[in-house]
Amino acid sequence: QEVIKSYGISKFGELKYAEDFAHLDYVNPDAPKGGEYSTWAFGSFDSMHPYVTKGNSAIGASIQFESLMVGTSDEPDSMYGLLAESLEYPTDYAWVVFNLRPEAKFSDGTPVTADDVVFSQNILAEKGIPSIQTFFAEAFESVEALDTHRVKFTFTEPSETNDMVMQAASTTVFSKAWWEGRDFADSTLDAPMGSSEYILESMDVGKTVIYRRRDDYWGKDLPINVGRSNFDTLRFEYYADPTAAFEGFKAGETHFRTENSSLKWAQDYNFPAVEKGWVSKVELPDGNLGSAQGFFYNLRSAPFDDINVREALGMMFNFEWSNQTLFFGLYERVDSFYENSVLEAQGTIPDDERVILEPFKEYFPESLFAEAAQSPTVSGTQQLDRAQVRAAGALLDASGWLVGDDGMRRNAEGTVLAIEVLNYTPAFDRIINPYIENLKKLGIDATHTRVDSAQYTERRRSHDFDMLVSTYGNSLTPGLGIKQWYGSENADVASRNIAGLKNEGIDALLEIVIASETRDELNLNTRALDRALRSLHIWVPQWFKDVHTVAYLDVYRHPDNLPPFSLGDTDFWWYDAERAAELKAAGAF
Amino acid sequence: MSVPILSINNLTVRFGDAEDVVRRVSFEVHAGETVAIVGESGSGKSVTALSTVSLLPDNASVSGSVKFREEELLGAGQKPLQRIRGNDISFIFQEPMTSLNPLHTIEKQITESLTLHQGLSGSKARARVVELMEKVGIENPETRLGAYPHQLSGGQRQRIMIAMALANAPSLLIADEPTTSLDVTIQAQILELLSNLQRDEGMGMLFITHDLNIVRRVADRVCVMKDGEIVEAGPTTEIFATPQHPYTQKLLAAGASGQPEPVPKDTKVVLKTTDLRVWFPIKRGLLRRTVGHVKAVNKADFTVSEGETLGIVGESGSGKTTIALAIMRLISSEGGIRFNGQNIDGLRNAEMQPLRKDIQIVFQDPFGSLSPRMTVEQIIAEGLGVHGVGEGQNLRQLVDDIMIEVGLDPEMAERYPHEFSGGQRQRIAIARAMILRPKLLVLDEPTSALDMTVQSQIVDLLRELQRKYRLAYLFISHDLKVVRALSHKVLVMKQGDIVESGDTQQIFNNPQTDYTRDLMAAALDLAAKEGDA
Amino acid sequence: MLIIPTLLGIMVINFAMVQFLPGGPIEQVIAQLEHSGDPLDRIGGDGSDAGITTQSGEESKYQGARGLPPEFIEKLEVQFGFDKPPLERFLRMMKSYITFDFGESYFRSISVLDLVLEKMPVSISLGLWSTLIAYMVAIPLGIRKATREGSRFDTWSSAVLIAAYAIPGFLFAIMLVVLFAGGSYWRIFPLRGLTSNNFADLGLLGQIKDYFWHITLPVLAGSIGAFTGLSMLTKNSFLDEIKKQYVVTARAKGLPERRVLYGHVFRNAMLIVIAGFPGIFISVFFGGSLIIETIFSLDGLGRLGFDAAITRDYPVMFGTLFFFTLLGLVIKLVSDLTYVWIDPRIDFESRQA
Amino acid sequence: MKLTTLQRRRLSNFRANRRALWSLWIFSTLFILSLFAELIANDHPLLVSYKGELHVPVFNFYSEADFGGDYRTEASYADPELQCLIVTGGLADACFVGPDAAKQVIADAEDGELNGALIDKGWMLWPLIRYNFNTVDTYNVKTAPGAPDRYHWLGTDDQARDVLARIIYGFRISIIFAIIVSISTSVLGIIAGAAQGYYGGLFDLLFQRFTEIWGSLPSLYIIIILSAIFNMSFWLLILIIVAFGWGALDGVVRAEFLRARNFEYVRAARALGVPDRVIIFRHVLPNAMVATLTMLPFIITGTIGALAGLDFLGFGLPSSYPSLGELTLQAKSNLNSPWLGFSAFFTFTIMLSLLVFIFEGVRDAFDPRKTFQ
Ligand SMILES: Nc1ncnc2c1ncn2[C@@H]1O[C@H](COP(=O)(O)OP(=O)(O)OP(=O)(O)O)[C@@H](O)[C@H]1O
Ligand SMILES: Nc1ncnc2c1ncn2[C@@H]1O[C@H](COP(=O)(O)OP(=O)(O)OP(=O)(O)O)[C@@H](O)[C@H]1O
Ligand SMILES: [Mg+2]
Ligand SMILES: [Mg+2]
Repeated sequence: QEVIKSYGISKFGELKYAEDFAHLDYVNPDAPKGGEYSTWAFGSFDSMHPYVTKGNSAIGASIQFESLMVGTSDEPDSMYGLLAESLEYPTDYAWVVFNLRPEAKFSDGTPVTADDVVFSQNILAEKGIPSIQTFFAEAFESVEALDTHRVKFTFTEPSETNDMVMQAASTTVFSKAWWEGRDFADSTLDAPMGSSEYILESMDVGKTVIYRRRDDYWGKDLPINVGRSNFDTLRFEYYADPTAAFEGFKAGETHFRTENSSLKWAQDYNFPAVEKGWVSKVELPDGNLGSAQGFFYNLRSAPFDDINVREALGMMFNFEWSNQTLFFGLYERVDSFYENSVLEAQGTIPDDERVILEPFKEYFPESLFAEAAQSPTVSGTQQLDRAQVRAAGALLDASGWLVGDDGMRRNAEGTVLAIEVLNYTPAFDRIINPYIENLKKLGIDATHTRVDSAQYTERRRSHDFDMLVSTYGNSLTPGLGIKQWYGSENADVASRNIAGLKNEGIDALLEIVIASETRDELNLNTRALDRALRSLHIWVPQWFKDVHTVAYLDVYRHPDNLPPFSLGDTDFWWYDAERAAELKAAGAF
Repeated sequence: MSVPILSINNLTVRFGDAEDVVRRVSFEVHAGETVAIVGESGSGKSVTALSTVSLLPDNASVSGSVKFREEELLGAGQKPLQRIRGNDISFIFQEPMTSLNPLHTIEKQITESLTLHQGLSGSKARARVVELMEKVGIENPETRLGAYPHQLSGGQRQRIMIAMALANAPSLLIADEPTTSLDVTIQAQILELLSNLQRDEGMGMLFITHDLNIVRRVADRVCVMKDGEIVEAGPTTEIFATPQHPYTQKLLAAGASGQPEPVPKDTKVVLKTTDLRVWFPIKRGLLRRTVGHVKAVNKADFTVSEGETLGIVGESGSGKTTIALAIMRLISSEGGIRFNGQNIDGLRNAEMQPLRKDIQIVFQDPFGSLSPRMTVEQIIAEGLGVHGVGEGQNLRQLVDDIMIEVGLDPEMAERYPHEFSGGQRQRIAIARAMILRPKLLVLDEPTSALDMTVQSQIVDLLRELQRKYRLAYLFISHDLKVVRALSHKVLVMKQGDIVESGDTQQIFNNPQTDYTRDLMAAALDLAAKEGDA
Repeated sequence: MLIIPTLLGIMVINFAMVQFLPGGPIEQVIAQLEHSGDPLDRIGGDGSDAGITTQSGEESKYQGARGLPPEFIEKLEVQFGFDKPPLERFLRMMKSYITFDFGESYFRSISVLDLVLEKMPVSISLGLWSTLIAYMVAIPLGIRKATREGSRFDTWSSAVLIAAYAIPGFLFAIMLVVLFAGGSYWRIFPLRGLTSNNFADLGLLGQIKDYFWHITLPVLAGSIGAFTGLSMLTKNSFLDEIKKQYVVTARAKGLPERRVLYGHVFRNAMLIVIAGFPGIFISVFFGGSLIIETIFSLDGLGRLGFDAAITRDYPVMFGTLFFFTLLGLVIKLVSDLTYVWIDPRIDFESRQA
Repeated sequence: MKLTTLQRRRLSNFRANRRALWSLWIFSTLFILSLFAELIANDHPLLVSYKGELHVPVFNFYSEADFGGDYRTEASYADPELQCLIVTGGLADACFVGPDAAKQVIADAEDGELNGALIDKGWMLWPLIRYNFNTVDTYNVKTAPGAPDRYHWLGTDDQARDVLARIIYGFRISIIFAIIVSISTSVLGIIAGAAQGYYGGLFDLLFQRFTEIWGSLPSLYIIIILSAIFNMSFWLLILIIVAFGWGALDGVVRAEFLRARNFEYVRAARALGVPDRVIIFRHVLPNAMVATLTMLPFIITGTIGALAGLDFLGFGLPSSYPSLGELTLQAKSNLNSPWLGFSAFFTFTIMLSLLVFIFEGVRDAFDPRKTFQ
């Protein structure tokens, strides 16, 4: 068997940066170092250890740690060596060996060794966050140190894809010596030792946490690090109340703010500091995959086992009005599970997709081949379109849900068409309530039920719901994980297949996607999957945001061209000391 | 003569929109002089007294003039009033029971004036308090310093009031029936004390009382009040010798007299006690441990039969009220109590309840015993409703009748208790008990606040009812005259013990113990003085 | 004396009740892992629009992360002790409670006792000062209102008090923040916390100043609502007593009005008000201030209790319940003793004799 | 019914307190008005004349088809297209042209003619406020929360619902809720506290233990449990709040009774043979009512506050209910929409002031020392 040795790895082998790259394209290699970055965080924290379930770890706690290899913000899935200089693996991906950089050191100056990697991998498998835990336990046969700087991961079985190798490459490395005599599973306020450029400077539990850039960082001059980690300190201030946090920003207690409220974004940024130009308010493009957020139906039981009902209900969600009135037009409609990416199916079916889908014809409605990829209907910004309501009504009529003399829809047995939207956060009230009113106009007895999160989780896991809001977590490089979301085998267990989708055609498509061998193939297969999924009406898609809405004190600078996949505020932005002095003199903070 | 200490001119008082209760009253009090106000119950004596230093409730409108020395007090500001009150002019209120702060100890209440006006505090103040208490005849004053008002007998409370009033050697003492709850011995002692003060310090005194004996003994001048007006005034001797106004004449002639009708033979025993004992635990400390007992009643044995009156006399604090409360089963006691042949000592509240119709009490403190938020009509009629007495009859009519019988105007039936005079309240309490026509009626000082005319009216009423319904009375009083006029038998009490008991005539004419003899002597002494005058 | 059976009863009933609670700690762990479990979300959320989240979890760093497998849940069950029958769990719990061992939080490696101690400073500060201030302002105010009943002062102060009461607490608190701590108006007070970051470096005087500077707004927000009820109660109690005979006596002694009011009427009128003090204190102290704590980003028992309830952190819940009930019972005892101290006529005997 | 002189005196005494009297009048008027909220604020017209026939949509169900439209579900009267149908007497073709064009048609049809052709002109009589508490106004709101304007006098909330309509309905539901809860908690609390304080002894001891155990139950959990078993509803919430609310008065009343049972007049009543029950209610209670009467307006508003608080935490009435709590919560999260906060604040203030003044009047009327003034 051939053994491949490389400085980097990606799903399909293409790497944007050559082995001798000088710096990442999107960073400013001459960015000055210095200054302080500060932002707010919500709630409180009580731990500095983000790798276990216990405790509520401080934001940024993981910034102190490094993994064997890291990704970049302008490629979907490439990884380049960080702690590891290179990796070696056979073509059947049965194992992988990482060659550690001898100069890599923990913050106390001790070198990062293969033993530390072995320790980290084992401890994560034993005590880490459960989802990682079980995954590790299943997938890794063993981890062993070949010598002080070579470590070998052996997988339980060879595989077609390099998923496991990449998984191994992302292992975070902890210091074995530091953990000696401590229990990894406990939450702790004693920050565990890491090897990265930042180290915990100080904290005030539940209130403030500050990280400091180390001057003696071992990897300062690595090409992958050039132009990054520019701030001397990173300060995170915790607020339990969002209004107070905003006031804190206005008052100059924190200097960077990612705004997540459309209302605030549209109306509240008119305070003096903005008017004087001390604070910049900008929208920066976000090239990430749009979140697949929507109301998901419970397909397991009536009436949602009927696709007509699902389609009809979907027509009643008036996104245009919601966006206009509730969100100040800030959002975009989601129509695809792979929104905002090349994985999204567009228009009527092209031939290459048709070829893939043709064999599974019987599992999908005819519209899949006849019409454009299913997208939610567009309505007026005032009221639902009459045609749309008519169409929805016709669909329900066709399914036997007829309007009675009291205006309610009943089926042949006389049962009223009643549905309940389950929710756990008041934030969704303003979305759900108007939707409920629209559904009522269709003659549906719709209700909105809000319960607390534990109860919500229980009801969701026991499939005791009609409709709920959820976000399917997809990735630009769909892999094995997609079965969790769409596979039949996961429909009847408490899993991520919340809707309970059970479709043999989809199951087959999932296999096809997983087996993709090149990126182009993957993109095509995923588009076919997306098109197929959308034709099934398993959800009422909601919205996503394709920009980062940020406001910050005008002392932060970013490269002109931001990479698509990350905003990089703490990563490769830098501090304009001159402007800072100016602003300070003017009394901005 | 010098400037009078107090001169009142054309004083008129009215409550709300009602009629004037005091009309154009004028009189003067000079240093070293005692002016007595006598008169009908409800005639405005207390109101006149209270208006001198503006102590009437807010809804009273007062006009005329009240001068202390040369200083006008009506409409004076808070400051001068506060200086004068308690220091220059001291008050003894009619109802000592309700006039003491229930949550402060005796010591605190007396010390307060001392500290306020003389700046005394600490051990000096305490010494003075003890001295004052001794002067007013409280035994073992040191042990009583920490007591709260509710732990004292009626007479003891009254004496505390007196001690408080005398604390600052005032130039004017206004005493509103200061001796009503006191036995004759103590009464004599107090009067002695007052006249000494008058002599030594030149204190003036405005003395309100119903007891004409006292008036005759202590007063230099007398004002007779009726219906809010002074109908007659003049030197004591003159008034007593040649009363001009018909009311005065009537008043002087009145007085409880006569004797009770003999008890019919073959009567049933209504009440019998055997070894009745009441000891109050003295509790101390945070955990309120019992550290000793106040032995209020020791081993009381007596019987009362149908149609019979048992008088109980004895010094103040000797346990009379306690006995009354015990047989009413209102405080816990030991020993047997048989009522109508039934043992009631172990009965629970609910079991007692039906019996209560037949055994009623008039409390020593009438004000305290009237619910402040019920009108007189409701108060009097309540028992009727509870026991279903007078069912089918017009309750209002029954109430009116009884009110007339005790000398109250039925017009007043819708007033609240605080709108009455002391004597009126006492009569309300009597009416409330009487209306039920109980078999046994316990009367604890029922006539102390009544003037002679009303008093004899009440005595007649009691006799009348006894004759008609063969009622049995347990009659507690310091007024030996009334006791003699009403009782068939008498118990004499001293410090919780019954020192003597027997037929009224025998006890009065031929007392066996020294204590009784002293008691009688004191009474006779007063009577003798009356004779002198 | 009777504290032990009472405590036992409380624990039994609560334990039994919790068995019926839909969703347990395991669901909570799951909810948290799936980013939907922050208890504060319930209180108005983090200010984001629906579905737009600020930080992605650490989990997403791992490209192959998956849903939760059943073994994990079994493991959790063992970890939380849910594999044992309820009775056994209960007995174990009570056994350790006897030795004042309240166990450890499900979600943090810290003993319940330490957790409570950690939150104590905030709660004591809020509870103590709020109650004290409420009492110190409301009582004299109420007395003044009583003595000047019907006057302009009475009417106006009533109006102000009512308005103060009518402002919902959280609205008032947030207004204080915006007006006096925010970036738009006056920046006089700090936004968060109990002390400054450089607290340790300040001198004693500086520390005291810093402390009071920090708690001014929260305490004000916390006590404003209590003013009204307390003043009105004081006023009406006084009105009831002020006309009684013994007050006339006190006046007759020549006492100045203040001393009549405070020396004589006060004790008679204030039984309810004073006797209520421990109770009110306890309630503010033990979590009446959830909202204040949230808005001022203070970490106290209010938030702890609410979090424990929402996250189903049973050890914390039962531990605090046990601990506070014990304290509460003692306080009740004290309050009963206060009754007797205030009014010596009071006893607790039955009135059957 | 004839009043005794005493009652008449109390009445006139209450009347004499002008503030209380006015408060009572205003409060009653508001409350009675709110009872007819459906006729004041509704998204159904009071009366519709369609083709010469009268319809009463506030009370009856009419489908759009009844007005010549094509939906068989309930007509949505705010829809300009439907309004057009009614005005033009069911000319569907002319009307189904989109909301803005439909408005044009309505204007055209004002004169009884449409494009030269005579029409059977209809009309609608609207309530004062054209929105129900749950009406999402999709026509006149640009962005929500919307500032007050001629359509929405107090603005809209963050779901484009009319604040005034919600306050009217919210006032009604809050007041009814609060009155039921206050009366029940007061009665329970007073009875329990009175019995405890009056009887004392073992009864008090055991009952105290019971209240302690009861009081220690975390009501939040009970609410969670019950709302999981049943659907959270108005009555269930009342039950829960009453079950946990009576303890507050219990303690106070107990203290008052412990004190008052020693008074001489209580002893007198017992000597009179008055049964305990009657003593408690006739003698002790009126004199121990200071706390209760003072607290009552606060209990009432406190209940409204508690409801609001529960809504705030998300455990209150279902979120579509018109609750004042939800309004305040919205006010808090939308500080830049001050009309929300002001509406909530003034509603609370007015409600509370009226109640406090009324109860002050009642207290005065029953105060014996004031009866003769
Ligand atoms: N607060 C009040 N409100 C209304 N009327 C009152 C009030 N106080 C006293 N009165 C009335 O004023 C009259 C005079 O009362 P006052 O107390 O002066 O009588 P008195 O002469 O002292 O009688 P007594 O000998 O019975 O004490 C009585 O008729 C009484 O009913
Ligand atoms: N609750 C109590 N606690 C303690 N001691 C009490 C209590 N009640 C009464 N005493 C005491 O018991 C003794 C008897 O009191 P009681 O009231 O029976 O006297 P009395 O004979 O009625 O006197 P008076 O003629 O003055 O009314 C007194 O010394 C009194 O101080
Ligand atoms: Mg008098
Ligand atoms: Mg006595």
